[in-house]
Amino acid sequence: MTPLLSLRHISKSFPGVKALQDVSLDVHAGEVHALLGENGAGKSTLMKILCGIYRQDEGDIIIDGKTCDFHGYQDALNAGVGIIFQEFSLIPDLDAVDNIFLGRELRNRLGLRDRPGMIREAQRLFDRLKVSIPMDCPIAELSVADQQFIEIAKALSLDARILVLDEPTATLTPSEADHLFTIMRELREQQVGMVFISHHMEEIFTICDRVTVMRDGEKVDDCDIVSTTPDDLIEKMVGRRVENIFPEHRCDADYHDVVLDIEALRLDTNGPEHSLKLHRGEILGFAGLVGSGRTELAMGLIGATRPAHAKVSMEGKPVKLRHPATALKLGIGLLPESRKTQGLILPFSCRDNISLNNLTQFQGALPLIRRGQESRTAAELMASVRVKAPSPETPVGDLSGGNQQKVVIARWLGHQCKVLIFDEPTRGIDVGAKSEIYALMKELTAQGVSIIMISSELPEVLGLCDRAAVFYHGRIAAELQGEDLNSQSIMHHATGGLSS
Amino acid sequence: MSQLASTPGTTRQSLSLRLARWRRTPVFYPLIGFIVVFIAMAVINDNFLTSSNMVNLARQASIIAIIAAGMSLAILTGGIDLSVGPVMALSGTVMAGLMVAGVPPVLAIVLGLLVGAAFGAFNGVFVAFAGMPPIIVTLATMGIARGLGLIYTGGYPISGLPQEFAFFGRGSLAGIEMPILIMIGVYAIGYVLLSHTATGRYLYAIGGNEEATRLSGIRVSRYKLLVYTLSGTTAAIAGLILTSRLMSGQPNAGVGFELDAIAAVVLGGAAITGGRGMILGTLVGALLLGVLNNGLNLMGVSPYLQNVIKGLIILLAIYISRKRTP
Amino acid sequence: MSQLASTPGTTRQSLSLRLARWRRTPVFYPLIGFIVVFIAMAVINDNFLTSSNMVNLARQASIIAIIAAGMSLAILTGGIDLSVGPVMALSGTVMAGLMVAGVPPVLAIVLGLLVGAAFGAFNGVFVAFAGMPPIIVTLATMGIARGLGLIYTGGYPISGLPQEFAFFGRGSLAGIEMPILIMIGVYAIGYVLLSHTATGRYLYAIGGNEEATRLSGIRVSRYKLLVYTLSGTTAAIAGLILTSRLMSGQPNAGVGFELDAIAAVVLGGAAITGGRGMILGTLVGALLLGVLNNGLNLMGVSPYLQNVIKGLIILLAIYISRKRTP
Amino acid sequence: GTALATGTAVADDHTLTIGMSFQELNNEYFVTMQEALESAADSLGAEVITTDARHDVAKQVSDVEDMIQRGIDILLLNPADSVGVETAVLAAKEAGVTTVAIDAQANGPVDGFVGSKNYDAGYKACDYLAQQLDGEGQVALLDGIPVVPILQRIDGCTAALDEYPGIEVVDKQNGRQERTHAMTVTENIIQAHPDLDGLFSVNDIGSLGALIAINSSSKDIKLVSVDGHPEAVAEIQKADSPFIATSAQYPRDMVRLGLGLGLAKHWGASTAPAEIPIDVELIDREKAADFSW
Ligand SMILES: Nc1ncnc2c1ncn2[C@@H]1O[C@H](COP(=O)(O)OP(=O)(O)OP(=O)(O)O)[C@@H](O)[C@H]1O
Ligand SMILES: Nc1ncnc2c1ncn2[C@@H]1O[C@H](COP(=O)(O)OP(=O)(O)OP(=O)(O)O)[C@@H](O)[C@H]1O
Ligand SMILES: [Mg+2]
Ligand SMILES: [Mg+2]
Repeated sequence: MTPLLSLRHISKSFPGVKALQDVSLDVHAGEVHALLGENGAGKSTLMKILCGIYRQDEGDIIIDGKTCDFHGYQDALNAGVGIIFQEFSLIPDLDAVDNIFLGRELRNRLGLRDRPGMIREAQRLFDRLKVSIPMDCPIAELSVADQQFIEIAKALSLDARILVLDEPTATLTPSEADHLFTIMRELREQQVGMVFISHHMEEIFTICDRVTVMRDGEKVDDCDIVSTTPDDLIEKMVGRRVENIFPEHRCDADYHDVVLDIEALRLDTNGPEHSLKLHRGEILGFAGLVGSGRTELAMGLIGATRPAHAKVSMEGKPVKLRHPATALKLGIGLLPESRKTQGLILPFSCRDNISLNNLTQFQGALPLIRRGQESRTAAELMASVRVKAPSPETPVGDLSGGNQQKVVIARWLGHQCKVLIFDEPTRGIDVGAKSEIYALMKELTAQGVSIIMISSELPEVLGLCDRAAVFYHGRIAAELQGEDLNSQSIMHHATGGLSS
Repeated sequence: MSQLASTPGTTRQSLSLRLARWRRTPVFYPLIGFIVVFIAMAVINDNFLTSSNMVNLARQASIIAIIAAGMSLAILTGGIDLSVGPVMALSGTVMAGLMVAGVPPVLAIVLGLLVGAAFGAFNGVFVAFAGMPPIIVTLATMGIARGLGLIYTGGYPISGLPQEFAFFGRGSLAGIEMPILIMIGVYAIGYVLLSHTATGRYLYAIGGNEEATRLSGIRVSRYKLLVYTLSGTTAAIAGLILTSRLMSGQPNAGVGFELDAIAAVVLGGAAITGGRGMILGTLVGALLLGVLNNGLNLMGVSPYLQNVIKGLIILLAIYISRKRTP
Repeated sequence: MSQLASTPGTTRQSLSLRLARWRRTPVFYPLIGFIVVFIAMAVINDNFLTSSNMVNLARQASIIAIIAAGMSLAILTGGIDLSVGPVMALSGTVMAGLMVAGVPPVLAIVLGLLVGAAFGAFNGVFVAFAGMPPIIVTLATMGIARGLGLIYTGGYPISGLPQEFAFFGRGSLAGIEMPILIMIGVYAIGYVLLSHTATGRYLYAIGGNEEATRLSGIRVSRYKLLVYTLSGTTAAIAGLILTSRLMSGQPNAGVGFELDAIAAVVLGGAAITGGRGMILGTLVGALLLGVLNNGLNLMGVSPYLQNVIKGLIILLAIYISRKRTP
Repeated sequence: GTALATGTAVADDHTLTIGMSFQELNNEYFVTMQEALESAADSLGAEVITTDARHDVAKQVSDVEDMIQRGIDILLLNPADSVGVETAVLAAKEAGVTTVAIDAQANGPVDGFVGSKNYDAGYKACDYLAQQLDGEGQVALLDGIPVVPILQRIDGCTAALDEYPGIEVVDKQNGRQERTHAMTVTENIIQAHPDLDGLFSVNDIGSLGALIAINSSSKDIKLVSVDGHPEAVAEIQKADSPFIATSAQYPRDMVRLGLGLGLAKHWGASTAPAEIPIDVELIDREKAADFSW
């Protein structure tokens, strides 16, 4: 049986990087094919080539036995290829309907847009996905999960024969992900061939039929999913055995030493009042579903947004956190959840990104920056978090997602911070890098740093945190510790007591 | 949580809901601002609210309003067109020159409009296909268009136009003066284009996220080319009215009009960064500028002080309408 | 693969590597462009390469160059300052007015510079703290500054300045004319600020990603306020030179200077969207404009045609330097 | 308009309203006119409205329309462009406003025109320049905004210079009648023509800019122009100044005569002249001491 899609000996270089080298991949009709690899392994690049967004330097794309020559996404669409992008491809100011049908509007007899028709069609898609999303507000005002569903609905509406899903579950809760898998199974029945990219091993074993593993731009292996195990795949991916991605559990917390005491914090005048204590050397998890208000609290805490009322003390002294700069001065740092829009200065090199808020360290008697010292420090920090980059001068935009994340982490390591808030630090990050980041966090707590980790991944919260605050609808529904910190109780509180 | 939410409102809350939605459209604050200034002017000034002055006001606002309609498109896509003033002058002088050379008025007008469209397309090619920033492209072509107009006329205004040509600037149809009628026509077309066609959606999409729009399979460059062509065309239409009103082709006309047009668009609630705005807002913005000019003139405010007052009111208006976005 | 690369060049490849890096700096193409145009002018025109004309050229370019230095900062942070021309005029007339009223020249100059800085800060407050788009704020304040200058002088130029004041526009120090010396000083300070201080790095960062800069603990608003204050100050310095050269305060000076300054910045290789550019590039850009103006004048090219040629050369220059980014 | 104003007070309950639309108000020449108008109107007990078109004839048309809304009786129109302003003249006519063009003629049914003999102004200045150069040498012209009066000055100047075969016109550039620009352009003219002997500027503001360039070149270039601007007159008085003469106009008289003509027509005088040309006088170093607007 000829495969539906066959990528043959694809190679691709970017200036200074060989992103893909002689990669081949077959996808059959009615197959879900997992694409697995570390950050920067070249997965997204391969898929963008398939969709005509990049052009391969060498190799062929063969669909139904015919070699295709794509000069843009439109050509790929016409050949029946659709993609759910890793980075959203939605227009923030347009509403759901306009986004879904962008470029393929339904028209009425006058040739004008047939909005009622499109709303009907969109409603059908949402019903199929079992979601209800408002149709006429700009999607910028929707939650990230809703936006992800719109992205999925958009791809579904293409009626593609080959559907690429590039990390679609990174922003979904487990139950939302399950809806998506149901849809994928339906599509499988309809003989659609799918490529599924995810860093979640259990998802791959839930939904996929075959798997291709990539490493450093090359294909390492492909096999049927039934003939392999997660550990096996991880070894192929990382090139070594990863025994346990979480560091040995050891509590560095000193529960007699409260570093940050949030006595009362209200974000909106009418909103709920939060109170919370963070101890020295502790890792406090913020658990909850996407959109449950964890980021909002963190941003309010460091003064990135103006809270309506705040009574906070740091090491026993009352403090006013009006701006991230005050927070920085007091030794509180935030690693934001969206590295591209909130974390990185994309035109900057790795070095400039890392030293951004440390520059005063490199000043001498005159307020001039000592470049040499700056570069050395940046290089050391990059080495300590193992950023994969040709040099500290490499533009940060050229790195893969995981490495970009490490650059932002390195920025905060340059400070003697007492409190670090990590907002979804491992979103879209491969297993190897994840375990490195976890180890790093443990190292920090051993030095007496306190950490708040916002995470939507239960295993992460369970594996790393000493204590967890569970959020539901903008409130802290529970604080769990010790025995109580288990997946049942977290899910119980995170869903407002519905799932007990 | 998303599963639980909203089934769009058909219930009794719909009125307050509709009001809330209306408040969130980009024209809400501009319209309020316009009404406030309008009433203020009417109260201060006896001569303001006469029907002849209303016609006068609309006629005066029409040229900037028409230019601003094209400017809206450019700004909506995240661009800008600084060349509108000189393009207006160039098209106008070409029309005048052709007529004086004996070309029949209708043909001369068509050719003049084509010159504007072609110049706009020239801008568009650089913006869309060479990927150069619109502000720079049109800054450069601004000088080019002005130079061409001056070379074409030798620097002197072209006069001696056929009497029937006065119709477009001084005539009226169905009791409405032509400049006002043309302005209404331009805005009607703009409204349908932006709100009821796929093309209009694409323009919003390009301004909102150009890369994502491209990834949706839309040929962004073509639409950008269209936008600048249309902006050149509206500038030429303004040139038609101006030339007909003045009954002479003025190569030096339109200095600073780009700034007035930008002000109209932004006063109309559009985001200067693109992706957000309504064409009717621009009309409101242009009329607001018109009311200010006319009202301050009627009040006999010194021309020097007028600059200051206009600037402060624009600042205030934008400040208020900004507040809403958190 | 990437781990294996580079321990920054101390080896023999370092020359070609340094060349490659040099090619990637924002000033590379502007400099090439400048040299090409310069040589062309020298070949075409006998009177161009005389030492007196070189001084002449630098002196003529100095005013736009100084304004463009401030504009660079605004553009670097992703903003723009359209009010520079009127602010220059306002500061200049204030200096002149104070001197005529008997204030000692040095004090009058300081006060005039303060007026420029204060007006810049006024822009900055709206941009930084009210979060309004700079293009709109400075569009509005442009009218305000112009109006204030005209009101202050009543429309008359202010003449009768003390003779020693002529030093700043007509005098020279160590054999270099003051306008040129002041220009060099402004650029030296600008260079150190942008390339060797933390503040400079923050300005680039703000242009690159404002939100990320803010979240990493930098007081973005303060630096924006600083930027517009400095832009107002450089405009005032330009006003000092102009007033001293003309020995009179001209309320109407500087019309269209904002466009020349923007052109200089962009010709100098800065990205109009912010985050990328070098102050020395701006100097090259301003001198390129100066060479064009001066050279075309010397060639006796008609002023109308000069507009066109200048526009085309700007287009071409930007087009070439654009190509590089893929 | 039937209301009659007496010399001292207001007839009926209607105040006589005079509107004057200037092409610009950033030039002392026009500001002087404005002052003269205001003091004349004061003595009549009339109200004055002035507007500034900033050289934009479209704005001027709007300005006039707004004045008509305010019910002016007499319009003194200083056109930014003679042809383009016709719409405004027509509108004024329709509203029954008496219109007098000042300084430059306006197309359309104006009731009168008062202006300098601009051809003579150019002629006299350049004739004097040629004499001072002993009929020999290179001369450059500093042009201005292309409107009729400026055009006439250039014509007059060229005609005068043509009478001297030894004089060569080597360059003509546009100084836009504005100090900064005129200065820069003159600097470049001097670079391009190192042997330049004389310069004619179409107005005094431009020549004040040119003067800076001439002084700093330390070349012997003689400068003449048109207007009689106080700064120019002061400059001419200086010994050894390159600025040797200007053809003076009389802005105060121009507006006084214009207003007088307007009032006469407004009151119904049918024999009032349609045009009042005003002589210009060449002000050289000797006459400068006693001259002012
Ligand atoms: N536009 C680009 N310019 C330069 N280099 C690029 C570009 N896009 C990707 N790369 C490089 O190509 C390599 C592969 O990147 P790619 O995005 O395909 O990784 P990925 O496997 O999808 O990683 P992740 O799991 O983080 O999404 C990386 O080294 C990346 O730095
Ligand atoms: N721009 C916006 N407009 C309207 N509502 C928003 C906006 N951004 C967030 N929200 C809402 O605010 C609430 C809290 O969002 P927040 O981002 O703090 O959640 P979170 O728990 O951090 O989730 P995530 O996992 O997405 O980071 C959610 O209900 C979300 O839908
Ligand atoms: Mg990827
Ligand atoms: Mg969050």
